[in-house]
Amino acid sequence: MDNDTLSFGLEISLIGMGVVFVGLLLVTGAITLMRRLDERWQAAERQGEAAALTAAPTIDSTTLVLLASAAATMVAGRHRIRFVRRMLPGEGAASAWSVTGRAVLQGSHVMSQRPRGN
Amino acid sequence: MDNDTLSFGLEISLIGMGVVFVGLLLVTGAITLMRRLDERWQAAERQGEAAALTAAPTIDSTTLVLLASAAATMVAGRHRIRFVRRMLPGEGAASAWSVTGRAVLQGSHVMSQRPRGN
Amino acid sequence: MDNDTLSFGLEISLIGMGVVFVGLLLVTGAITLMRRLDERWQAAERQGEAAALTAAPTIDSTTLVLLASAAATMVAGRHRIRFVRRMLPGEGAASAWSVTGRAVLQGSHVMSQRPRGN
Amino acid sequence: METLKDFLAAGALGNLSWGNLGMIVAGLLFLYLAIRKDYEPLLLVPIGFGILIGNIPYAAGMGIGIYEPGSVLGFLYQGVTLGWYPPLIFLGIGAMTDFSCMLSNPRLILLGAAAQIGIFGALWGALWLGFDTPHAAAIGIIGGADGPTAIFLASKLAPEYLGAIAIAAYSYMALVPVIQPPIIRLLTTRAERRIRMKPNRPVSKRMRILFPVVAFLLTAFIAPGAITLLGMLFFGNLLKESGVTERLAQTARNAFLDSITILLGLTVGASTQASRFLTPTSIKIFVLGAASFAVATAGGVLFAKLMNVFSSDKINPIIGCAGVSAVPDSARVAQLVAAEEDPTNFVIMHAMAPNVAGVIGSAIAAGVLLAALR
Amino acid sequence: METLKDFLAAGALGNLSWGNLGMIVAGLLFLYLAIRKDYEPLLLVPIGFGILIGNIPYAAGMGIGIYEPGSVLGFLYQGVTLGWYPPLIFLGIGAMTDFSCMLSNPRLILLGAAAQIGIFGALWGALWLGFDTPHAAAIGIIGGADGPTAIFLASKLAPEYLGAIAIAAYSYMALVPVIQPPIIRLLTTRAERRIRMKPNRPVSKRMRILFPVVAFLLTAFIAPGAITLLGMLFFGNLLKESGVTERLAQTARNAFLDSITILLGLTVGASTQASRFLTPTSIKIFVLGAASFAVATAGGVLFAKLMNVFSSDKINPIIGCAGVSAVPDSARVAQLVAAEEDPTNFVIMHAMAPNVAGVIGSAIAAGVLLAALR
Amino acid sequence: METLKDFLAAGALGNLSWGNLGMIVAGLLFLYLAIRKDYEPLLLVPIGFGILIGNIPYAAGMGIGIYEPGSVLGFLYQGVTLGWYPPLIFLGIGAMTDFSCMLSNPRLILLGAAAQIGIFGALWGALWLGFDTPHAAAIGIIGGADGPTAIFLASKLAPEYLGAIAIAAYSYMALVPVIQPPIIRLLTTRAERRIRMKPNRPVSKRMRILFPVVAFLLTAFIAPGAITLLGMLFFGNLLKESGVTERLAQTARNAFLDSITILLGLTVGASTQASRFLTPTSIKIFVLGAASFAVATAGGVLFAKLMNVFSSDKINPIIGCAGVSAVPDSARVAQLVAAEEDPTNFVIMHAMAPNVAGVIGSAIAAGVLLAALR
Ligand code: NA
Ligand code: NA
Ligand code: NA
Repeated sequence: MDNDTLSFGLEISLIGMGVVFVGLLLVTGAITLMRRLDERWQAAERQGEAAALTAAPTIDSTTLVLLASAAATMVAGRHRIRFVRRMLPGEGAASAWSVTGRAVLQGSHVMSQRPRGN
Repeated sequence: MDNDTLSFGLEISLIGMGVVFVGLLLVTGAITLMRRLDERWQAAERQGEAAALTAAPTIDSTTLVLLASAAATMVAGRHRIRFVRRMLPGEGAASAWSVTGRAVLQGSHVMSQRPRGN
Repeated sequence: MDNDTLSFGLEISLIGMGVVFVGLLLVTGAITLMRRLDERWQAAERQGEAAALTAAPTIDSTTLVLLASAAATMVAGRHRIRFVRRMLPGEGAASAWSVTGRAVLQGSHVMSQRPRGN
Repeated sequence: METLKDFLAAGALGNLSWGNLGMIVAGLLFLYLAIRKDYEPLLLVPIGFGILIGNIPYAAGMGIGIYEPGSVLGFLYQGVTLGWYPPLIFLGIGAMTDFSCMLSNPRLILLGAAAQIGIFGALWGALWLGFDTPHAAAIGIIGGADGPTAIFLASKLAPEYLGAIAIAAYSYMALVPVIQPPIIRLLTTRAERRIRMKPNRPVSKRMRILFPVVAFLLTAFIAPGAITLLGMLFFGNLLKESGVTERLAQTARNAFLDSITILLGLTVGASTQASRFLTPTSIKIFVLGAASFAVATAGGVLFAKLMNVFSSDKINPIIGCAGVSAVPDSARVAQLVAAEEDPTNFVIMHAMAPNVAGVIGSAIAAGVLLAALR
Repeated sequence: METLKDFLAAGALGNLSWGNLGMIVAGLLFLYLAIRKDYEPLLLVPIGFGILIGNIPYAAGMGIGIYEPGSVLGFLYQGVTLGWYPPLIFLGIGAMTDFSCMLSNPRLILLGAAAQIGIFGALWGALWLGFDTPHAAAIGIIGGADGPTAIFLASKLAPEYLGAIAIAAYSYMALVPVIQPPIIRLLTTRAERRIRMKPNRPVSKRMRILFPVVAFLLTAFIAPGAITLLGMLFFGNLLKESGVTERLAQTARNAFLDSITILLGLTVGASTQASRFLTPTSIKIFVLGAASFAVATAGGVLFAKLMNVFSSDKINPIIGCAGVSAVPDSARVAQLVAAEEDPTNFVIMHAMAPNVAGVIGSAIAAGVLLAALR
Repeated sequence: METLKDFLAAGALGNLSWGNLGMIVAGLLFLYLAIRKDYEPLLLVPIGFGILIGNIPYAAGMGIGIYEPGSVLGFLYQGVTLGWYPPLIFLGIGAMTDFSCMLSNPRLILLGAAAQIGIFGALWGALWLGFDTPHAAAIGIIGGADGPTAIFLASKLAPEYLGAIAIAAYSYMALVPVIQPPIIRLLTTRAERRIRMKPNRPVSKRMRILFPVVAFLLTAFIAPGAITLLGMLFFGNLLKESGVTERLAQTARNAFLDSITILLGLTVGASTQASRFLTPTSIKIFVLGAASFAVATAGGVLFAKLMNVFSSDKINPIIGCAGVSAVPDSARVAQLVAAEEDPTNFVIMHAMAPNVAGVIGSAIAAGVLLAALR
């Protein structure tokens, strides 16, 4: 086994370890920097949270609209809301399509409250 | 850019919109027709439902058989049923193979009630 | 349709059924043998179980360590444990990576009990 | 106007055939049986809708059809033609099946062996009808009453008949409640059908873990041609029973199995284009398939009676019918027929043993045929 | 030292270009819009991160890049280039969508037809800008506001513009809340926007089961080119509604749909390498795409007003905007615009009808273009 | 009789070899370690059973074997040979991993860098044993203690040794509880092992969202060869942390990850056919692999001691062993060794930082080797 190979191996080892360290040092530095910025942001956040606690909506707008519309239809049709279905986690994720699913799903529940065939 | 292309574009646009409208009109018509038929069927259904409420089985035949067989084995072996496991939704779906799973699963529960090694 | 084909068909049928029977007979034999051995093992087991009932840990070591470490951190930081999250079955399976997930997840819960930004 | 003409020529009306209409009706029938009659819906709904998709007439060259190069359906159909859907389905099935019925009553396994006579009966019949040997073997495997096994073997030995063989296998599996009872009644006396069997013995966790490993080694050594199917079946079962890989078993029997089932059913259905499917050969295949189910049922039942000659601990011959597999329908058939004679006699737990043994038996038979004819 | 030089030459710094930097900024913008503004996150997060992956500069020949033979990204990208991701996504979408809004108010379906004018408007514009016909058709389909349909058609008619077309389609779908309201207000009077519509009628389970089968047969017969997309959409919906295949529908709309969405979004994003993506053509495509969305919205709204001329039971023309699909965002836009005028007026349930009808309409249009130009 | 002879000749008995028997015993050992000893069961059960499947003897030509064209196993094995299973596994791992341990204590990341010395130590040893450079690099990566990274690099640089490299990597990952403790004790004083570290600081949601994006850009710019692995890892993590794509993350870390894990483990196991696997080279590879784990462990521990020289805030050098990754086993080893000295000292949360950093470090190293040698 000749020396060139080994020296090449040495060279690539040095480069390799060098790049690994440089790369992870950059990550370390970036994290440290981000933490600094984050401290400030968090201050702002804490105040925001205080406000949020009073203001923040607990369900997304679509659902809200739907429940409202459901309620409205109820009233229009003089019916009571039998139940409001909780979202399953799977569905709960803000998937455009699952929202559809939910939208129309809930809609149809609303509808199905009305006496059949009228 | 020559006229042929544009006229071809016009032609394909007309055909395209035409087909889209024809297709969706057919769907609209079909739905309207289906609604008509459905009205009648529903009448029949409503009576059926009334009957069903009293008659309808709440678990599928296999499960029924299995519970019965479980019970039978219990009696035969003079044991009490410790629990009857509810189907999980995943398993609950009428999959041929999951039914197997359930069948034998429940069976083995029954068996495992019997004192070991006899 | 010539005789060779049919005789070949007969031959392959005999071989086929033969192999199927030999194969499943071997399985039958193996099971019967295993049952024998199992009887003995079970005897040993039953005693083991008795012991186990008193000794057996109900959560895996990592989780234990983590809860302890959580607790430790609590004490260190003079905080109370607000909750200990139950593993979900999916995560619960002893997946190396899900254990990580759990490990660090719980760790971060522990951390997030500490007042922000200190 | 040219364009409009071309478009209409490319359209359904320009390519309509009676065959397509017939197949569409067949597809609707499948959907009806699945949804209203609850015949194997997880298989018949995808297959039925696939038949509709495959028989909408159109002009070739759009890259739509399942047999057109570069089409999406053709791409998904490769799982069938290259034969890798079936083993993946067996993986999920293994992760779902509890073999303890077999473990607690091993001698019943032999009923699952006897029922494989249906395979070779149909094979012989096919030779007699003039099919060449590989094709005859692929047709015979319909008698195994296992969709995946049938598709796997057909994809290797008779690709040109794959559609007919798969549809026949799945159709008759859905129809076991119709096919088997008369045969059972014909071959058994009332007294035999009233035989009560001892309840099953318990099975330890250790046995359940050892079984898939031991059974795989034994069967694969005997019939290496079955390595792919049996390997996946027993691997899936080990994932289920090992107790340390539950999350893998969960995925294998749910998301994984369902995804493959959807794609396999849909593409098998779509492969039944009238022009290729409606042939005299297909009719022969369906006739042979029906015969193979009948022979298999008879084989299982008669072998049970034979075993009773030599054993004092009697077997209720009804459960022999479960040896054809078609899991779990044929085991349910056994229970229903038994209940007719004595509503308090529960044979389904015993019937599950030949039922799952029949799956292994068919896979072994497929391995032998593959080894001998490939 | 040679090695070090080579390594640096192979590295990012050795291959950096302003284009890459620009695209990386664009990718970060996508992520910002998705995560902070919640614009279609399930699409924009994968696409945005994919843009980052696709624009890290490197020396060719390492088998890394999505366009390099044998690369992993290239392998995953085949689902896009061969066009089989989109139909599989439609399968999941079908298993997720409830069509009863359409069934309870069928005439609203026509709004979904009218909005397809955006497709052909953009097609014509593209011809006018000098694109040849197949490319123009692929660009026009952006107006369908359906990512999968756009990718499917582009992969067949204009593979070289696939990236730009897909990114344009998804970007504008995310931007409907910005694009549509002004157009709606421009084309409708305050009185029209305050129109209240009758609540929907109930829909029986039977109707829901029959619909996907009937609708598939009708639309596929009219436009066989749409068989692949519509077949998967309605098949998925039948799995959902049949009541006997719930476990398949579950998998189709969850694990199955999510997996394909991840891979499609990531690879579409990664296909936007600056060197290929930042061209004058891409800019033209984005301009035409914006126009097509505007035309489509106008088409839906104006057709609603037209229908009101002939019908006593008035339609609130706002919901015409939902005909472009971009489900369900455009339906939500309709609701929000309506609520501005009258907070107690809930049109979203009505808007869902043209919304889902628009998906079918775009697929039909794609089928026509495929049949005429392939 | 001919047929019978042929059949037996095609069978296991006709092709039995001591090598196969030896490998079967090895496979059973893997299953025992996984099921009874709970050593990485999610990897060793599929690999162990795969070894059984791959070593059932049979006659070639049946299209069964993983190396036979057109076989199902060969088809599934492409995910390994083309190297696309590993990145998909990294996607799921990213969606499962919480990096906040690293974020709350960034300097510990360097321990994950130091441990990569094991890779280059083994590389050098391999060159010294006469392997050519690409092969030596592929063998060295075993020291990364990351199955997917090892398979990915080996598939590009040393396909012929892929099986041995993968099996070695996974075996030693399962054996870290055996390999590491003595080395740790050898290199640390009792006092050092009793060092207590400050509890971690909290990490905000924003940091968790920014991290995958920033870390990907930095590392990918430095080592573009790692784009595929790091891109998938950080993309998966963004899906998890973004808060708006939870359903995608759910699928990625469950059904998606499990499915790929099953197929990768099974096919890697099946690729160990005795005739190809039992060679002197494989033995060399296993020896070098063991050495690389030892060197990597030592590297991590010694670097921690080095850092203590320059920092007043002391690190418990035990956690250096976690830098080899093998997540999370080596972090658990650190905890156990620490608990021996002081049962009330909990270092596992700190050990997780170098543990996950080691994954990134190995991917970077793989990227460098790929760029330099491909
Ligand atoms: Na069978
Ligand atoms: Na549309
Ligand atoms: Na590592």
